[in-house]
Amino acid sequence: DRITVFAAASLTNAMAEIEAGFEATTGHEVAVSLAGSSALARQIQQGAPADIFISANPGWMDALESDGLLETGTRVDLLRNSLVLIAHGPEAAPVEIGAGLDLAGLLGERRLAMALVEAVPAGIYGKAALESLGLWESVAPRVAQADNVRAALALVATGEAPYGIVYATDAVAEEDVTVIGTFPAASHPPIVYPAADLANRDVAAEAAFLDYLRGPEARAAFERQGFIVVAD
Amino acid sequence: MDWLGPEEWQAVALSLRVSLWATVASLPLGILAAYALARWSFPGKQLLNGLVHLPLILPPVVTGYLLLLTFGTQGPVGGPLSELGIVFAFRWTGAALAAGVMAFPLMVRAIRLSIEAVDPRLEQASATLGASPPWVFVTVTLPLILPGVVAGAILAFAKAMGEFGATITFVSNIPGETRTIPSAIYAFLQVPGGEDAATRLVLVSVGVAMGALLLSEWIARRVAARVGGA
Amino acid sequence: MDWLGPEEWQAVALSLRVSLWATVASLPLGILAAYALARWSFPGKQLLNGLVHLPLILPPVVTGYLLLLTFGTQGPVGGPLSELGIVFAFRWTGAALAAGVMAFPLMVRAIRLSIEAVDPRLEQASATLGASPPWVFVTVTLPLILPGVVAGAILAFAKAMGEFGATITFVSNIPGETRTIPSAIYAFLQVPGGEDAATRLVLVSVGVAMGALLLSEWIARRVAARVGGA
Amino acid sequence: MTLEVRIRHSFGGFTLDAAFDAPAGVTVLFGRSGSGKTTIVNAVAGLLRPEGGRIAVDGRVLTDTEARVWLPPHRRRLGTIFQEGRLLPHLTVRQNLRYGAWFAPRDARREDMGRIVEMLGIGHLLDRRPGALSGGEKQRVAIGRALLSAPAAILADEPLAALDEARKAEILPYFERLRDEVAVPILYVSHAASEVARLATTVVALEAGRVVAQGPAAEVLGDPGVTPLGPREVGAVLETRVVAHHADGLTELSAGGVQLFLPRIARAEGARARVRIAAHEVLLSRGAPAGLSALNILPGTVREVRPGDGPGAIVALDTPAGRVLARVTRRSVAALSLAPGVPVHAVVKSVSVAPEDVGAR
Amino acid sequence: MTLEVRIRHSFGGFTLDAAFDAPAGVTVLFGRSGSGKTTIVNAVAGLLRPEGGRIAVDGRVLTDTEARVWLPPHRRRLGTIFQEGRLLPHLTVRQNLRYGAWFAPRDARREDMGRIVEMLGIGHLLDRRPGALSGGEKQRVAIGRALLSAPAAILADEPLAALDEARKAEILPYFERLRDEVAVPILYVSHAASEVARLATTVVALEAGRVVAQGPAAEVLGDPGVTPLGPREVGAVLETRVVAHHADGLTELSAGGVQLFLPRIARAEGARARVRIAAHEVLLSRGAPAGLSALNILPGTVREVRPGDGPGAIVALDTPAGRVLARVTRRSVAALSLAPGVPVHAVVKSVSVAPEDVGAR
Ligand SMILES: Nc1ncnc2c1ncn2[C@@H]1O[C@H](COP(=O)(O)OP(=O)(O)OP(=O)(O)O)[C@@H](O)[C@H]1O
Ligand SMILES: Nc1ncnc2c1ncn2[C@@H]1O[C@H](COP(=O)(O)OP(=O)(O)OP(=O)(O)O)[C@@H](O)[C@H]1O
Ligand SMILES: [Mg+2]
Ligand SMILES: [Mg+2]
Repeated sequence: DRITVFAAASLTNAMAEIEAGFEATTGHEVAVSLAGSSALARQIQQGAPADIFISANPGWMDALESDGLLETGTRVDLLRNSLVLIAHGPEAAPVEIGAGLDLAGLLGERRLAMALVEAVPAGIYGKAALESLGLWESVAPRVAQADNVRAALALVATGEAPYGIVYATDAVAEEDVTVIGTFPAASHPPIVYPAADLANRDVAAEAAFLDYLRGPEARAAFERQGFIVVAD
Repeated sequence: MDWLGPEEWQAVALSLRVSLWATVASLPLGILAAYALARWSFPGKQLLNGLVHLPLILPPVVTGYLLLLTFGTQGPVGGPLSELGIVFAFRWTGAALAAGVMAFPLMVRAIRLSIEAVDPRLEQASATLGASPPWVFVTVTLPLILPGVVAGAILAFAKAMGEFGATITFVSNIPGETRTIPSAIYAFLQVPGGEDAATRLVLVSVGVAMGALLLSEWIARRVAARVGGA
Repeated sequence: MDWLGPEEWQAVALSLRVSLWATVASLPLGILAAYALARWSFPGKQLLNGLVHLPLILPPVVTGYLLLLTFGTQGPVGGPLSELGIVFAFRWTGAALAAGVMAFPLMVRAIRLSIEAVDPRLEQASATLGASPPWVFVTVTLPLILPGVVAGAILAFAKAMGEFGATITFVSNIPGETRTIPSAIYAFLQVPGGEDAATRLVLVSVGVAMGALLLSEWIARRVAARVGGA
Repeated sequence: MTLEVRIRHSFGGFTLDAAFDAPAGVTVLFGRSGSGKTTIVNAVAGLLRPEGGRIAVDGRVLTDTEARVWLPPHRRRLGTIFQEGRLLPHLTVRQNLRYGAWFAPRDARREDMGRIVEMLGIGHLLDRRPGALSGGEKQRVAIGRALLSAPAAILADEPLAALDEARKAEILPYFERLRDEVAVPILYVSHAASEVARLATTVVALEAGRVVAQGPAAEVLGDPGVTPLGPREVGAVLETRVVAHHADGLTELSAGGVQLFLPRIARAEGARARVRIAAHEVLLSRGAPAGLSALNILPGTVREVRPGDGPGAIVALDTPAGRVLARVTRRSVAALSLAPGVPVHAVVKSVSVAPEDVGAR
Repeated sequence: MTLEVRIRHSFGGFTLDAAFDAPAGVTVLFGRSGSGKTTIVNAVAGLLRPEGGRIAVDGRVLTDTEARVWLPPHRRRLGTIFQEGRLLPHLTVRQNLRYGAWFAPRDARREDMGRIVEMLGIGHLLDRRPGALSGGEKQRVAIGRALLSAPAAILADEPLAALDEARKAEILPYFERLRDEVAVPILYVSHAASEVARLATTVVALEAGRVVAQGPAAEVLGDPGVTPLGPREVGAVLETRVVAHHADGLTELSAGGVQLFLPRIARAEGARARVRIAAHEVLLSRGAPAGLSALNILPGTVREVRPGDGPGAIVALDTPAGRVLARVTRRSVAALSLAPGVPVHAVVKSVSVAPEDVGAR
């Protein structure tokens, strides 16, 4: 069988490994379409021939679920991520992230790079975290919102913005930034990547793939990219 | 060459196919639209003009979304067409459609400017020699606007090679089917460490487009030399 | 009007400002580049030609990233400029730069086509009457290519109104500073149920661009009528 | 076959209101710069939709504003030669010449390309493009193109103005042949008196958009009161017959029994030839002159003396050869006591009958 | 001031290799269509870079391929009238006329716009654009534009070809005035004999890219062996003085003591006038003719008889008025036994000296 997986673009590397492993072990073919969760979800609403959807946030999965586009009972929370504060340069000093952090003071006239705070998951989570820590009011005017978390990272990496808020997974491989703190998990809603089987088709490979995602090979692949795999 | 993986080569081949088809298939329509806008007056002309420019004005995501709504299998156009076996959604044909739509305004403008520069007295002379309007077009107008047509086609091709927003929104990013070079670049840029692969693809893309550009310049020069003398 | 919130109005006003500046500021350079490509021959001409077309070929995100690397405050161009107080990063000027760069190939092509259509014998006649090359350009070439310049400007303006990828990558999305209509639309489309707000902005954007388009058509017709007779 | 033209049209300050018939043969339309000649040609060719009027060829209506008939240019089949050439720049000379033939009806009478190329002296240009031709070369190709398009009528807007005299003299006979061999009307715009005299079957004089004189060429040109091209260009036309070609290069003609000598003309013995004698080249003598280098002396009687505005007068004579006009000074009119009924001799140097002024008939 | 021209250039099959000097006054360049006239004008104007050669005005080098000198067109200040008008389509006629003045040096001698507009009869066109002009109107504006640009020399490429005779006759005097009043050389391309005779100070005849005859107009035109425009266009030029204007509209001239009558010419009594007498309009008579309408009879002696290729011959006479050429048939040469030394009378009708053939001097 051949199945099509719609996956959030932030999973690109992990999905490449998983795709190869799954094809080798099961003999099924997999095509992975990588794009923003919103684009993928809209395409599914418009009848895209996707079998599995892995979203970078629960919101779009909720929307599909309420449209009845999910195979009931197949939705799982697959991955978790954490939010970190990053600074430009390889050797920035760590800070204590909490209500007492003078983030506005650190920024001065400069900018804090985030993903879109109303629209893109990393931005929404980041705003929530800053709000819960009581920091949002003071830094809001200094926030530069990128269209996705990778663009926010690039702003810090180039030094255009001295600080930024990104996923822990994004910060790992970038030499020009340093993680100077991790936001407490309680400061924002849980960052969850849900996965589900879509209701349009029913082939054996779908279930096999969902199983494989939660298997040890996939776990290793996800962890190599810095994700936290949600235990059943 | 082994500095590009097989999936990447697939993206390159697909981009070429999509861009060529987008260009070639929209050319007749582009010439027609340009001619109509340059020479005819009819009710709704400004509407057509606006429609042609729409993809330029709208953010590509919006164009892609509108294409999805219209040409998707559930859409008012895509639905009936899919009954006839013509499917755009999530196929390379859809990528070509998106690229063609996005490139259309550029193509039409270039051709239209050329048409407006043709001396109508030459077309009149041809008519007095017995050429009916279609023949005048084929034997006089078209050869004289060839540089503009080539320019329009190359602009469209270059635009199609770089088109991303509308394509990924409309037909997603499926390897071998709709993952063009820009979509592949996008995916690489979304994860840590993807920059090298992205850079390689950018270079291929730029190389192809520059080759096409040089070719078009050469064609245009040949045509100009023919018209100019000797 | 109350169907758009204050933030949305802000985005509309900003988009207008950015697009107008992008168009107006790149026009002289666009005319120069078009003239050089159409009329001069110099070493590196095809390189310039390729460079001009680059923003068309590259995915906008890549262009935006390259702008960030070059014109960012840390960049090789942006750095020295920021010493002089000229800052693009996170400023509306940067949005205008991005839009201008993205629109540049369209503008140059349109103008270049017009220049190629000018009969050089008229320029020669003007030279024999004592006009030096700059004067020939101002008094003969420029008036004759006006329709092409108008077309190029309107294409650039429309493109600038719709430009998104390079802009947001380069100068991100800061309300009141760099949040143009397309950025706002993109943000609305990222969340479920944001379509209505996006639609309103799309309508505003289309309205503005169509107005500009009609205006340009009217100007071009006036110019054509003047050259044609009466 | 007749071309009927009735046109009303106005541009800003200029109003054209002209009606004339162009029968088979050449109708020469002349008038000063800006008098509306090109406007008429455009309207006939279908390139201008006149505000009012009717244009028909042999009953086939091309334009009729009242009946709302308007035939598009390509269905009119009028071979048009434009004042400014209008060659197709992307085609070679050969392709330009063949262009019209592509669209000609299968059964149309075709000219031989080789012959026309030779006549126009454009054989060495066939592979060039118009950009590499001189002004006169362009116009010659334009003439060839129209002739080769198997037209139902020919419209020629000052086709020879850009050509030198020698080339003109070579091309004029072809228009003559066209006039004589083919029954198509030719509407020919010109302001050269020699072309008018030589080609015109019918003459239409235009002034500021209005027809001021029209009629058969011999009639209009032989009337001393009509001086549409100015008094210098008046001249009568004699109908003659070729008698013999002499060894010294002269051709002997007979006009109503009177012997005339001309430099050799290319016409068979016995053929008819029309000879124009410009009034300003005729000398009058009371007695029969002797010892003069002029070979042609026509005895006659003064019919009319018409003084002009200046120092000149036009004297119309009746001679056995036909009506002859002479332009002399009023001083000579007095000196020779010229008045109706006075016998007089018209002296014409053979060579003063210009080669262009000899037409086949 | 002299314009020195030496050009070598070739296009595919055509090779131009011409050298001549154009002194102050009008140098008429003539030759058949395609002989290279426009190519020369373009090279002088700086619009064509010849492969080899040197062009200079009064010592100021415009082009010198050996010294690698090449002045761009706008620094040459040569008022150029093109064969095809080349009006700027986006400017009105008025703006086209003023165009050159914008760039003229402050101290340049300026023509009066009103006068030139009136002379060219384009007053009613000033607010139009070139698209709305007839062919001849365009050319008149182009002439005006060049004249108004305060040029250091004038290049005119068949400027009058598109004009009717009456208009030509109006404009020619202006070129004459230019020639006589201003010391700028005028290079004038033409194939009309009357223009050549009337305007030319110097004549340069071109054939297939090569100069076949050049020299002062009177000399070249009075030499029976040089027939650059064909034998029909031969004619001698006499230097005369205006004696009186008579009441009947005739002007009496004296040429070396011989009385000549012409229709009134616009020149003061006592002024000098150059009169061209076309050879084909001269009749020869052995005896002194009487009772003829011709007013001008010049006694003389045959100097030379030059038979042509055809039935004609050119007879050169020495008369007290100067050299006169007559074109007669060989039959007449025999009949009148014309040979060097034979006394003979040249008969010239006053009116046969065409108004264009009278030039101021
Ligand atoms: N498009 C136009 N708009 C306004 N006036 C025009 C237009 N075209 C021609 N005219 C005017 O109409 C008149 C007749 O023009 P037309 O071209 O018919 O003259 P013509 O007799 O052919 O002259 P020529 O011998 O100079 O070619 C002229 O006075 C000209 O200025
Ligand atoms: N660009 C060119 N390429 C090739 N041949 C050319 C080019 N321009 C002119 N010629 C040739 O050079 C010759 C001279 O042309 P030119 O225009 O100087 O002639 P001209 O004497 O002005 O003729 P006309 O009286 O017809 O205007 C012609 O035989 C023409 O065909
Ligand atoms: Mg005309
Ligand atoms: Mg020429």
